[in-house]
Amino acid sequence: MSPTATSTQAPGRLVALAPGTFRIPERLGLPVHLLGARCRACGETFFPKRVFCANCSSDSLEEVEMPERGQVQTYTVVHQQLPGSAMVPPYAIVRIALPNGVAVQTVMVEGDLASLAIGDVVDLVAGRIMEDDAGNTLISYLARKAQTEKDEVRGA
Amino acid sequence: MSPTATSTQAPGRLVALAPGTFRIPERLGLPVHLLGARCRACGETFFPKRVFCANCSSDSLEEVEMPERGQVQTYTVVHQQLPGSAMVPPYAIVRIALPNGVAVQTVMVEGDLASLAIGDVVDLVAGRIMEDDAGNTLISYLARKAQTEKDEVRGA
Amino acid sequence: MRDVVVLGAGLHRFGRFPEKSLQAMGREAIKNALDDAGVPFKDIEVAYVGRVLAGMGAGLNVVSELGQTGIPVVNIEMACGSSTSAFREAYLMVANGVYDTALVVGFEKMQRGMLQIAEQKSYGTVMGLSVMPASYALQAQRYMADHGATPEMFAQVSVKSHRNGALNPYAQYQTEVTIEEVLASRTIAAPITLLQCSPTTDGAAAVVICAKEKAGKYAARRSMTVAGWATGSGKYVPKSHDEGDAEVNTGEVTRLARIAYERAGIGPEDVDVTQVHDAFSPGEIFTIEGLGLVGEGEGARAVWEGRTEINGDIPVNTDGGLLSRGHPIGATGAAMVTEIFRQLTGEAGPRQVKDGNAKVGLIQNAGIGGVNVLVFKR
Amino acid sequence: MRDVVVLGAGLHRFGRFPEKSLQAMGREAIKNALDDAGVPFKDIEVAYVGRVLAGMGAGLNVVSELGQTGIPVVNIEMACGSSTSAFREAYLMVANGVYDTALVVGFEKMQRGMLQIAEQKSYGTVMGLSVMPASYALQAQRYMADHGATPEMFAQVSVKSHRNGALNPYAQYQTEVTIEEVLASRTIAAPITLLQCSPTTDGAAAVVICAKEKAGKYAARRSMTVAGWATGSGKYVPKSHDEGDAEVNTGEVTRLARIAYERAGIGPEDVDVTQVHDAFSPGEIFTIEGLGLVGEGEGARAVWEGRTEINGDIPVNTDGGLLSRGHPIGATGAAMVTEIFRQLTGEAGPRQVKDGNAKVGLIQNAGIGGVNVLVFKR
Ligand SMILES: [Zn+2]
Ligand SMILES: [Zn+2]
Repeated sequence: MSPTATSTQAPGRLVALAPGTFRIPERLGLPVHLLGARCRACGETFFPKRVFCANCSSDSLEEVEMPERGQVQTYTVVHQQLPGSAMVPPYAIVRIALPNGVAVQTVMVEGDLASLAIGDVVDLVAGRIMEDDAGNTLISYLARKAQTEKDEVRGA
Repeated sequence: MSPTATSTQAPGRLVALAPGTFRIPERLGLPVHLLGARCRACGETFFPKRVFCANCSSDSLEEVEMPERGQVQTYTVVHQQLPGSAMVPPYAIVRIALPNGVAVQTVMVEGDLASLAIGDVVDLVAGRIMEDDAGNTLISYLARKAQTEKDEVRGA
Repeated sequence: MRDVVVLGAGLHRFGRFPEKSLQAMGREAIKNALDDAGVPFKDIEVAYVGRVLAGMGAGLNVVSELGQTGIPVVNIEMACGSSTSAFREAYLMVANGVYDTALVVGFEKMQRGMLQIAEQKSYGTVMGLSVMPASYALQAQRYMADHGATPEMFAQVSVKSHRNGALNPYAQYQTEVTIEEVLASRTIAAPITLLQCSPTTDGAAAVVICAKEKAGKYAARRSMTVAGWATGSGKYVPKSHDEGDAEVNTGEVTRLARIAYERAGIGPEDVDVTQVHDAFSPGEIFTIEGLGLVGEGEGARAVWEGRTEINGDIPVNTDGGLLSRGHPIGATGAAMVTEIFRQLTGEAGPRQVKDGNAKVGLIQNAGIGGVNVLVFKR
Repeated sequence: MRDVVVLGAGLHRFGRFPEKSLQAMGREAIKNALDDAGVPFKDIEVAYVGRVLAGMGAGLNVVSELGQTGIPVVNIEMACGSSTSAFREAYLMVANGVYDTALVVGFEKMQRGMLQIAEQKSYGTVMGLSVMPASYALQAQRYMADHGATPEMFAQVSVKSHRNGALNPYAQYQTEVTIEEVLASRTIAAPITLLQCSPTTDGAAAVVICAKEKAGKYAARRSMTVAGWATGSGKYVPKSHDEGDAEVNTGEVTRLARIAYERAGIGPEDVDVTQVHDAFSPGEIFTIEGLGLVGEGEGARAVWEGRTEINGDIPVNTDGGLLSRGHPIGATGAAMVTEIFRQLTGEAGPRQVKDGNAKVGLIQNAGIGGVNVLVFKR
């Protein structure tokens, strides 16, 4: 089972599972703009951030926000429990091509795995992953199919 | 505290901690002849056994018994508890030169560490190390100062 | 650089040997390789050892089983590509005259269960992303969409692999499987099922190499020459045209294969037999494309049509590959060299390709950290 | 073989950095070395990485922080001697024309507590024999009996080491200690007390090397040339005249030092500054004898008389050595090269030996699996 992005049970403070990868939204389900880096020397953009540019090794990079919407480049449905993982199979891993050329890999929020397809438009939204020992809610960015009639994520 | 070689509390079967290094004696405290290997090609002797000769790489080796008596080549008194070890500091590690040229490193049986000296004549005797889960007594070869008046080991 | 020849190779059977020490397994492989080469251990001037999970100093612990001659023992690690890395380093040293005769060893005792690529508590683990076959599966899904391939075609890689393994007395799996069995086995990461994943394996492999100009004294029955090599890690492609991770990155394979072909003075059409890194079934399909043995998008169909079978025109993983011979990560690359040696010397028995007339052999072996390509000629 | 020069070197401070990643530490050391050398990362053609405890593919994980140029990243392991092994491999490749410019990196994050050399449940552990300083202690006890040395002389190694560390802003310990403090610290294995044991350390070190004929374009301010090398493992001495284990085996050091001196065309009397493997205090005493810097049995007295001090005639471990600079096992060797570079280029500041006129530097670095000796000339 994939995690949900709309769970009301978020008892503790929202804390990023991977600190610094995005700004913490007010509540679960909201879109997240991933925080990457853009090389001032060659213009390449990276996520996650880098200290030196992968392309030209410059250390002059600035923080940039990634678009929150992209397209599914490819996906797979995982049926094997990874020891230590908060994800319970079956769940889908997707690779999302963002309009700025960056590819992001993450997990789909709970939904119909069967209808998932290459080319689907998806949004990156904040979802609950697990609680930490201090009672905080650890969150990360998850992929959710964009709503065609009404984009609830944007309308929220 | 070093282990004792004369403990009466040996409830289970005697089993070698390092199987094959010596023949199990009838009881603790008896001398043990370590089982090494002699190269038929070049005559070198090894303990522990080898499949190929360290000196000439021949694979024609025969089992040979080591002398049970040797001399302390050097020693050190350990004051640090090694995690996972059955030895409780302080205990002495000794390197013993056997008359056949082989050097053996082991622990002294309980005794006066202060009087230990390079050149001391020592016997290799069976001593209790620990019990295993099946209740067997795991034993190994330990060094014990040879008795000058009456060699109790030999006289036993 | 001098010509360097492989004089002999040897294996310890791949499989599960919980009761056997690394020393015992490595000793047997080295002894087999030395005997196969007719080279006494005392003539070995250096050992390069591929191993991953064994502790500090594992190389010397194993190599010194054969004797304590004082030689350097260099431990090399590149995950699943460790012992082709060790082979390459040894080769370059001998080619450049630093040593005349070298031993290459690979060994591993694996933990049971699926290979973990990330640490517990890492982001990738908690998020369920670090599932080993997932990167292959992601590429396979896209490949199916782009090239009209089917899950059956991926499954066929494993069917062919097991058929070859059944002919290899050193393989972990020596039993054939049907395509139905492969497809019906538990799905790990779609379209990859359990029987399309390499098993956890214990094993050891060893290879003896020598400067060709110094090899005469061993009256070697036969040998093969190292003809080309290339190695590298993932190269950044501007504008984030990400080709996937190094483990299955056909972009890297293509780049490095070109270098290796050029050094060997051949092209992909000259290759008679190939060993590729099929840790998961898509590996064979992607890699034969990356190596240029078939065109882009033609790999799955080539497997399906039997072209990579022992009797096909581009035989691949004739010994069962990682999927059936097994994948003790530090030993895999040296086992690949061993099989190419058997094939190019006409000693592959029931697995022999091209009626014993194979002249060029190719190896691709990948690991976290890079890809190795090696070319051999009879 | 072509001449090979060291163009630059850099460190991440040695110490305990539980909050800092290997990537961050390695990145800083590499950046410092590249800047010191005036070589851009894109010119690096290969990286050789010494690391022991980090997981699979750690070398690439660290090196690719600087950029993804597709270079091979070769992970080398020889326990405490890993990054001199990495240096030697890189050197031989450049000397033989395989690459022109190479990066050598060493890094480690250590577990806290005494370094464990054997696995739990191993015979050596259960029997209490695998106590790391025990092998040094056994030799030290015998040495005291044979040569009339005293525990104070061993303690003096640590006093001198801490004095040098106090002059090194990259050292883990930058505070002097008195001989009374060293002797009064807890005994680990007599005569070795706690302050005579190298600490557990996190750290990283990097070195940039280049073919001398290609180095002109970097307009290097200065460089040093690799003049000699030797490496090997314990050689069996017939009739079991056991010289002890490789970690402190002066027999091995003597054998290998002779080879390195011969290759460098020098003798021990030509050496101006030396780095030796003082994982425990006896290491310095035994090794300066093994290297021939003093006669057999004269090492302890040489230390006691101050001959190995920075202003002595045979300065040793001018940066504090393993005992005070720290000993992150994979990084130690590359840090030794860094200090020799500072000394031979006259940039060692308050640690500078021989008024900046040092011309020959020597390194001995040992690990489970062997001993490395390297000779450098200005
Ligand atoms: Zn850039
Ligand atoms: Zn022999």
